[in-house]
Amino acid sequence: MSAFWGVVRRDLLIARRQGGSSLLAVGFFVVVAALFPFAVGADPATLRGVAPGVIWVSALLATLLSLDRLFQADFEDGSLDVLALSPLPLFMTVLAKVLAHWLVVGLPLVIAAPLVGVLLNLPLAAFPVLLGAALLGTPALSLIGAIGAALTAGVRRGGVLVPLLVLPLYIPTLIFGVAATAAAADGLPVAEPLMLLASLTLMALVVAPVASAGALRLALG
Amino acid sequence: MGAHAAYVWSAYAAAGLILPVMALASLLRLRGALRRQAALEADLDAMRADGDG
Amino acid sequence: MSNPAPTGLAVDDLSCRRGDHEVFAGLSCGAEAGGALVLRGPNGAGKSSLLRVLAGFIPPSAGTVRWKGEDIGDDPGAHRAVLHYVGHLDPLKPVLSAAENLTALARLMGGQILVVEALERFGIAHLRDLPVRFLSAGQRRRLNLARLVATPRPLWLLDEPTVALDARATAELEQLIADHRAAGGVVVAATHIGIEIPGAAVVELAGRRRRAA
Amino acid sequence: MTVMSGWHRFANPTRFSRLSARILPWTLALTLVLFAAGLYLALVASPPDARQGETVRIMYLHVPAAWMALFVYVLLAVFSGMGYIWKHPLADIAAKNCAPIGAGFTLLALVTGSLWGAPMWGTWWEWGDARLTSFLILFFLYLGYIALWQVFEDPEKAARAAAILAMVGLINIPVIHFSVQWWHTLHQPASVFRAGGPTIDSSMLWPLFVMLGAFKAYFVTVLLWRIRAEVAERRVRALQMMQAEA
Repeated sequence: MSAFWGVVRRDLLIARRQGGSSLLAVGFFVVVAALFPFAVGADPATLRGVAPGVIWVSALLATLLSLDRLFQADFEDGSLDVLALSPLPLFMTVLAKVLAHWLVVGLPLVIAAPLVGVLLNLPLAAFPVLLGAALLGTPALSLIGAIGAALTAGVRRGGVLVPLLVLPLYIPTLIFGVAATAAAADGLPVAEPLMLLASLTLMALVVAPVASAGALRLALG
Repeated sequence: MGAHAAYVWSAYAAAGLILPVMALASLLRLRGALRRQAALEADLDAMRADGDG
Repeated sequence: MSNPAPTGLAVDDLSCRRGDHEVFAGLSCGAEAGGALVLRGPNGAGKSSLLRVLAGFIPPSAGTVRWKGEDIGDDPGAHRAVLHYVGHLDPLKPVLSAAENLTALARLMGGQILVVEALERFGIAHLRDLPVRFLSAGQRRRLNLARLVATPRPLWLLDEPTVALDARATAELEQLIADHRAAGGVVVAATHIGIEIPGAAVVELAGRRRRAA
Repeated sequence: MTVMSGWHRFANPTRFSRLSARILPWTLALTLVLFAAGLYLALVASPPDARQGETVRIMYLHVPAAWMALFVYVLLAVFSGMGYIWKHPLADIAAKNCAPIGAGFTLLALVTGSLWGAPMWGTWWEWGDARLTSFLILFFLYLGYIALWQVFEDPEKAARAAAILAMVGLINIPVIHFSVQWWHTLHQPASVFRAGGPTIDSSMLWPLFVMLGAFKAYFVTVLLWRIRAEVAERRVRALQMMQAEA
């Protein structure tokens, strides 16, 4: 297992040294969310209504933006060959890289979500559920995103394709994430959407590493 | 009733557009590919005929 | 041709396709433990492709590659653990220091990690804490090659290892290869510039003249 | 596996061309006959619905199109799987050429679906209808699949990448449909437009089956044309390469 944590620590060290990737993701997340009051009007009632949806769409786009760094950098400098020679099976290496990506991008988004909630007049009652749902949902965004990133890793200008490949697969996570947050805002029961969100993430945990590993082998060959 | 008929006709018009266009496009693609293939086969045979083969 | 040696690498009637054109076909060669193969041929002749097939990155379109008698396709996990593959690119992160890069690479490969010895062997121990973006191409190449020492593995696949190396570093590499072979390792190297690998079997790869079957 | 060995007999393209050349005239004739009969039954020989009136005739287009849209995606995922596992070039070519036809069917299903529902919903695009929304997402899956084929130069890699996407997509189709359905009941508990549509009495079954048959025959015909075109195009590329070599 030390090879697994080796990959995680390596990616975290690189991200920390390069700096900015978390800041970039959170910054983008807040900016996109802050656009909506100009678009739908600043009336607190309307904002309150769209807040859950805007928070989740902005978080989803922020994750999408950060995906091309997941495998492209390692493909370009030949590190992918080294990763493929590690005793760790490729899908575990993918899992380790996704975990590192989530810690660098996903977690900061979760932490910043309440801030955006305040911006959009989300009722205070919804904040705990927003955090819970974000913790459950953002890993699925990183995992499903990894499939798109791996499929286009070895391809010139492949990154342009990732949103088209990945966004349709994000829709279930978006639906249940927003539903849980909106239910909490209205004081309705949240158990069902949260459980469904968790089951999606578990499914992604099983499917995404295997699919991504298969796709990375193309970039190697 | 008349208003509904407009919906029906536009639905069938849509089908009458999408399906034939898709079929035609595929047919033209096939014809073009077969013609290009035939031309190239001819060139290669010609080259083989006069070249040392 | 040396018969397939159970103690080393045996390539039997190997062919490789990339996309819809064939890179090479019907290739047979081998090297017992302590032996070496030098790949010669013009660019695009398939030297790199052959090395990537031997590394298991590309599945052969025909023929077999055996390491110690076992077909490398049978247990890719096991085969991964026996080889080093050093390609054209140096898998080094500019933001990390030389020691950090080497440690990360060694930890990825698992097993023993001899970072200090590796740096010293390549005479770049004094650069250990310098971020790699300050290193010259030659120094980066030596750092990349240092992983051969940092995590000892029997089979070395080297693609143009002497690129960006000066005469002294090339001599060090030759000595390293000789020591590795003496210890029973096998080295397969694709090279242009003159590197002395005494007693190595030469494999000549023709250019793109070969046509798809 | 008899199916597989049977399939292998059609493996090499020339045998496929000979076979497809033999059955194509039949499938084309069948398509034209079935569409003629279907249109007659749908537009002339069947009664308007008691409640919906004439717009029920759109169902004879929408249901077959929607069914084929889903059927073709499953088929292309199966072909992709066969190509991925048994490295079967013809399966890859078939999967690649299913996609545009499937996308066409999905587009037709979306257009006819909104035309069918419009009188009731009062809008052209009713997000509330779970089925229609699922087909919009299925359309995106088709676009992604088609686009992925374009970005690879090497056809073998393109086939394997597209196969992975198709299989992931296939797993997600029920998940997406369930989520959209769940989301739909969230917003509109009582929906008049039930997924299955009004109960269909027997007089309407005939046009539906005939039209479905017409769509299937159409699909086989166009797919065979496209596969023959792709086989010829790959032959052309091989010949061009030979020319460059000679």
